[in-house]
Amino acid sequence: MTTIRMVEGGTTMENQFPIQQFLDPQGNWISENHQELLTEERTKEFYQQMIRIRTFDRKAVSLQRQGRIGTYAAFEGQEASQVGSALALNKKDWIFPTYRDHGATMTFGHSLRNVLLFWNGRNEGNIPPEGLNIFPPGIPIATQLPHAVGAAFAEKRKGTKKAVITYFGDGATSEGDFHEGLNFASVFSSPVVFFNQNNQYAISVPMSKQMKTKTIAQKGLAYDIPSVRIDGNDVFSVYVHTLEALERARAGQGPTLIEAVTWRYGAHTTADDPSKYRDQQESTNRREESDPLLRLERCMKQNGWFNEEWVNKITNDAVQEVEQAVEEMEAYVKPDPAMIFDYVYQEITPSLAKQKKALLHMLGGDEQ
Amino acid sequence: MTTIRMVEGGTTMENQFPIQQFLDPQGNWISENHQELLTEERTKEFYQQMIRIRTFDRKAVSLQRQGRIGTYAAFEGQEASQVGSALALNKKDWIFPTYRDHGATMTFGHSLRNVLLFWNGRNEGNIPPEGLNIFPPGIPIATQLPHAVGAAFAEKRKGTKKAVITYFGDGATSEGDFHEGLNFASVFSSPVVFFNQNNQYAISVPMSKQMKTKTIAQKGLAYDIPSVRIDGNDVFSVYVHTLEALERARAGQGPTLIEAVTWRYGAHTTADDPSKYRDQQESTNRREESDPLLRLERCMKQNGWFNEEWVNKITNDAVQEVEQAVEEMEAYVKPDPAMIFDYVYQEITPSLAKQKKALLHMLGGDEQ
Amino acid sequence: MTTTVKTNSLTLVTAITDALAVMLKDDENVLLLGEDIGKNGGVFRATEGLQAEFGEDRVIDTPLSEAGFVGAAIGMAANGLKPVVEIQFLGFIYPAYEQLMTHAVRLRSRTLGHYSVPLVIRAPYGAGVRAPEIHCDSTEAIFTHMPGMKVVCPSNPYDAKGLMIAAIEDPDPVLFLEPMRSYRAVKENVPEGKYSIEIGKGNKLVEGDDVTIITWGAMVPVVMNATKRLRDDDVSCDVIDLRTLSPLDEELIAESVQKTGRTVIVQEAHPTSSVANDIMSVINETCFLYQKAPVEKVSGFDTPVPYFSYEDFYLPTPERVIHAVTKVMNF
Amino acid sequence: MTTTVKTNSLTLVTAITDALAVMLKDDENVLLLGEDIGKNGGVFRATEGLQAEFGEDRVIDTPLSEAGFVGAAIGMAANGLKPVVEIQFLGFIYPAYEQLMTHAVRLRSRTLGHYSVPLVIRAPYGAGVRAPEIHCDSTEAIFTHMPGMKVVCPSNPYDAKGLMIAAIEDPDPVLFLEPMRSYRAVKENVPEGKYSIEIGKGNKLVEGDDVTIITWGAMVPVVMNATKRLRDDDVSCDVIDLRTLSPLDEELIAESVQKTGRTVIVQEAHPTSSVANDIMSVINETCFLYQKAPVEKVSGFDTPVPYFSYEDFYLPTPERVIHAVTKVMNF
Ligand SMILES: Cc1ncc(C[n+]2csc(CCOP(=O)(O)OP(=O)(O)O)c2C)c(N)n1
Ligand SMILES: Cc1ncc(C[n+]2csc(CCOP(=O)(O)OP(=O)(O)O)c2C)c(N)n1
Ligand SMILES: [Mg+2]
Ligand SMILES: [Mg+2]
Repeated sequence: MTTIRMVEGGTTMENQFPIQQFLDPQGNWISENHQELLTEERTKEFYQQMIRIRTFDRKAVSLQRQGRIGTYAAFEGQEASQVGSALALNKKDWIFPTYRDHGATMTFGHSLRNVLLFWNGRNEGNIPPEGLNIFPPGIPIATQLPHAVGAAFAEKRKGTKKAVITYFGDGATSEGDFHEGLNFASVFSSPVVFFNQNNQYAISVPMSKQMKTKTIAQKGLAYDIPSVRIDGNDVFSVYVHTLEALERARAGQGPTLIEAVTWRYGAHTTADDPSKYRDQQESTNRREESDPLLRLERCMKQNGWFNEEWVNKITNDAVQEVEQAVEEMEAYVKPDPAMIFDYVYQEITPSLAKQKKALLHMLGGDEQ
Repeated sequence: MTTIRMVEGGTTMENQFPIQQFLDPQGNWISENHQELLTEERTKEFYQQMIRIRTFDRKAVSLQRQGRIGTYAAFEGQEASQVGSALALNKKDWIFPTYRDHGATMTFGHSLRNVLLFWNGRNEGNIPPEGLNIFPPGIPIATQLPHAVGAAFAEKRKGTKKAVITYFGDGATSEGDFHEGLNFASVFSSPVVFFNQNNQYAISVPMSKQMKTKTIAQKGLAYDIPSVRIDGNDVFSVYVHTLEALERARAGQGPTLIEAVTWRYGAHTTADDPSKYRDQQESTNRREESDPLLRLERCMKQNGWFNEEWVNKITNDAVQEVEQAVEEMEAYVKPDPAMIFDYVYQEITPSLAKQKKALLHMLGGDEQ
Repeated sequence: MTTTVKTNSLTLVTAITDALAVMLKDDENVLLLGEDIGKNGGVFRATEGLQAEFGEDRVIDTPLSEAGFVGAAIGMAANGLKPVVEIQFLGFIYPAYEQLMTHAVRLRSRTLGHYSVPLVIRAPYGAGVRAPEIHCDSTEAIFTHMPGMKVVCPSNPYDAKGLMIAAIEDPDPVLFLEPMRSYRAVKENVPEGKYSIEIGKGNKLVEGDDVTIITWGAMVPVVMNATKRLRDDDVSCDVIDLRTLSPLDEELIAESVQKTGRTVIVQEAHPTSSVANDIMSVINETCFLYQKAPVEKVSGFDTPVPYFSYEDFYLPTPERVIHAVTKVMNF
Repeated sequence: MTTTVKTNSLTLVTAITDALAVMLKDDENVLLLGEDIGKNGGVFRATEGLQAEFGEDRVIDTPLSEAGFVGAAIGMAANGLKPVVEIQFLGFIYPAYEQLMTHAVRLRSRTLGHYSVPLVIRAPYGAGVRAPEIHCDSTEAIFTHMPGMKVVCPSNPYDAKGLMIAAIEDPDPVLFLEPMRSYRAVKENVPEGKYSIEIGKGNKLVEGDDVTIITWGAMVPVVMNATKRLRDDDVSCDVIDLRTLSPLDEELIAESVQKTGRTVIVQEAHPTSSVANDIMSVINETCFLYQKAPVEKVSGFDTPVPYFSYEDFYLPTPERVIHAVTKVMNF
């Protein structure tokens, strides 16, 4: 029987969604667009933020090793994606992050102490600084996407120009909440940016086992959502495309899907052993090849903006800031058992009040 | 800021997925392909099946009006989609239908009596005839898709050439189970055909409120699943494309998504009043324009195959068969309370046995 | 000075429509979301006319995706809106179970009150209307087991309106269960305008001394029927309509059982891990020395709610209630 | 003639791995599905080495979609396979709640046994290991409220292997709960090869006359610790490890409580609509005239399982158990 043509996405999609890159791994500007962005000031701002969050990230890993915080999810390797996207936001916008996106929330203005408190099993850490709209990290995969869509829906309804960004990984695209969130946003043209960090692994599961497609950007086609695939280790590409997506949102043009192709150099979390499922040599190679910080260093050197002292200074500043946050985290008031009862409802129920009383009495009884 | 090109599906998709039609509404063959299929025998076979299931469908509606069965979901208008796809199956294949696809299951060989029993609140109606793999109708929308994918996965693993077809509507595409089912099937290249009947409404919700896209076929692009949009009222197009999708499945080429564009002429169910949300005049017009049975009549007339007596005969045969099924359904043994306890587990649990005993005692006590 | 309140004769379902209209007028942040609630006015007509009156941006037809629109409603609620979401039937809420369990009920405690979720989920539920399978579930208990959720269920038009208004004004998520079987069972005069019934408070329907009967929702008329017949046998029943399933009105339960010493609980749900067992736990804790007989449960069974030709076997009947009362009386 | 059975010294988690290996060998239709269970061997190493031994088509990494792969597993089970699905943590099962509630547990009754779902869902669960939020839920009761589901929970390596083999051989869906906290707590000698422990039967751990303590899973060591200390005060406890939460071993419970007349139930879950209340219901029905004191519950609270810096406040402790036993003794 002669074959009826069936339109197939397949191989053509990688060409339909070429990886958008401005700055190549050697630090050369390779695009005709936005040359104007490549200034010493902006480059240094990007670099300083990346140094800052990487300093935090590495410190957190060592705190976990010392048992000073709990299981921790490091983002090392994804700094360009998180810094570039977060710096594109307005202060009044909303962020809906996952457990791996505190690089973005800290860049946006989250309290380092609170981020550490969160990783130390303190929900106090979920409270954002005054005036910043930062949702607590989504732990169940992809569940934050519908929340972001709803918050965006609300902003549109209120007639504000606030936009929403939500972060999620490659694995998250397999969940129903990804699909339902994107469909809802496209139907109601909600001002939201779906920022996917495709680090190519969901814990041990490589992208090839997660989906048949070679790109995540193409999934936007199912919703008529404009999509773009970018180099997630090129902070300029991340910044520009996020800015544009945010502008589309503010202009009432609805949602955008950004696939930022990146890589995590380390383990999924401090509880994970990547050598079980991948050759960490690859991470080492990728680091030399396309580390987002190295790339900026090369760029700065080529443009004569690189300055050893300045680098040392911002590095020391970052270390100071992080150390300060660690001290504050560790000096933080110790957990009060009453707290687990006092925020279940705005007003405690009679039976909860009884349970609280009984526990406090027990603890009093046992401790004094 | 100059705009970065973002690949957008949008308007281009209707052109990428043109509606495949062989037989136009006037009954003219308009394709170069598969002319050989247009024989008197096959045309009459299609027509007879459609008469048969339409006869059943109308009878069921009137049975509901008379209170002889419960709420009923009519498929009138979708006969070509259900007959064309079901006739493409092998007898050993699997069907995973919804509540509106008994036109397909009856064509495949389901017992008319059992279908009526189902609509009369008897789970006995879910038992398929010996040797046929017919799953009970999926009531929660889209939940049957993962089941179909799993059954297909199992056939592949057993190394059989059996394929699976699952039916679902336009509204079903909004559910997470649609997304997760298609992704799973594409990753494992499962031998399943996703047969979508896009009748353009989910109860009262038109396609335009269900999704931003103008086609459902394009949703296959998110999974690299070959997809095609066809005229769901052209039984030849339905038959040919389903056959091909099934061949792809048997040949190890994995899943296919078929969007059959159609229309239900009546209410969503006998509990629904379509005049609340759409002008039924449109249904009347569409009926004259593109009723799948009319189309075949026109085709048969043009080819000189139309024969009044034959039509009367097959119509009477259908009426007889349906009446017979109604009698059997109404003569069916009355509900036995023990049944609600005896099939919860293969072996009843002690506490369930107690509950059963208590009820039977009560009923005995009250009735005798 | 006396004020006369106008009333309208309403059924349980039209009382809900009335409550929704009152709140849509009262607070511009209230909006309704769900499948077929717009032009169609809902499959049970609970939102009849509301889109026409308040507009498409207040009464919104959503795509067919319970997890998606419940999740979106959580984001809306956290961002200043007050969404009232209709789930077409309780049996179709399960896809949204995660959004409710991990987010709606936890956001307040996760952020120590910085964010909260003033969300109402409406769901018709229960058997007895010859509906297809899954449409008839009464799985209240999987929501009462959600810390942070409140679960209410009216049995009559007056309570339906008052509880709905209270639910919409509540700062926390409320699951509002609507007994389908009672939607149009009776009409009653319901006050116009705004009034509310406190969530967490039951209602004593009948005062009696011999036995306490605790029930709610569609089982109330079943119990009232039994109670009348029992009165002829000089058994006097203390009948409680719980109205709220979580948090339970423990005081009302205790006070009644301490008086009667005998209890019959009547519910439609599966007995295992059900609200009936929560009531037993309250009685165990508060009435041990008062009990004259074991608590009797009249309940659905630990079977799926059967197809409708079998549902009458599944549902509690006045006969089963009388049987249970007789049992505790003769213990 | 005597036969000597070889044994291996295993932890609870390695005993599960052993059981899975035994069944993968025993029945070619058994296959494992889940996230990160292949090369990675599972985040708790429960499937360590199994993919290497049995191949990628027996031990399968799925996409990250609980509803999807549980739904697919239902289709596989209905079509002749025996899927054993790992949910990475019980707190991530909620997206699959609908597939379990409306399909896995109902297919048999919907088709009068024509189709059935021999499916095992494995899920690590419970608090006490300083895991992030949602990873620590112990929401057993939302599954015991599912007619058609069986729910088991081992407390030690021997039971873990025997119950897992029984679960895989069971013709109906079984939720197999794995107390994370006990995964590596102890090692014991576990017989090689195939043996099984009957689902639905509890286990008497300690014989005593004064008070019955009923518990399961990770709470067993907490209770054993309290029991030892109580023995010094001459309180003799009858300790039951339920092992199966649905269906309950009502006989074992009744027989013990009829002997002691006093009961303490120890569980980690939220008390409202929990398994503890199901046990109370059994006691109410079978032991009314034997009870010397109200049943005491030592339980988690009706709060979300708190972030790990607070979890020690949430979890039952030996002190709380002793306090409850003292209370029922002095009633
Ligand atoms: C619903 C759900 N299932 C499983 C998990 C366990 N889990 C935590 S992270 C993770 C992988 C997520 O991968 P991806 O979305 O790519 O994000 P990444 O961790 O790579 O940043 C999994 C399976 C979870 N948190 N939620
Ligand atoms: C999960 C779920 N939500 C809601 C419903 C109620 N419902 C029954 S049919 C239907 C519309 C389905 O539309 P579509 O998928 O287009 O199929 P059609 O009825 O048009 O054949 C809805 C919302 C349901 N059955 N399941
Ligand atoms: Mg990833
Ligand atoms: Mg439709």
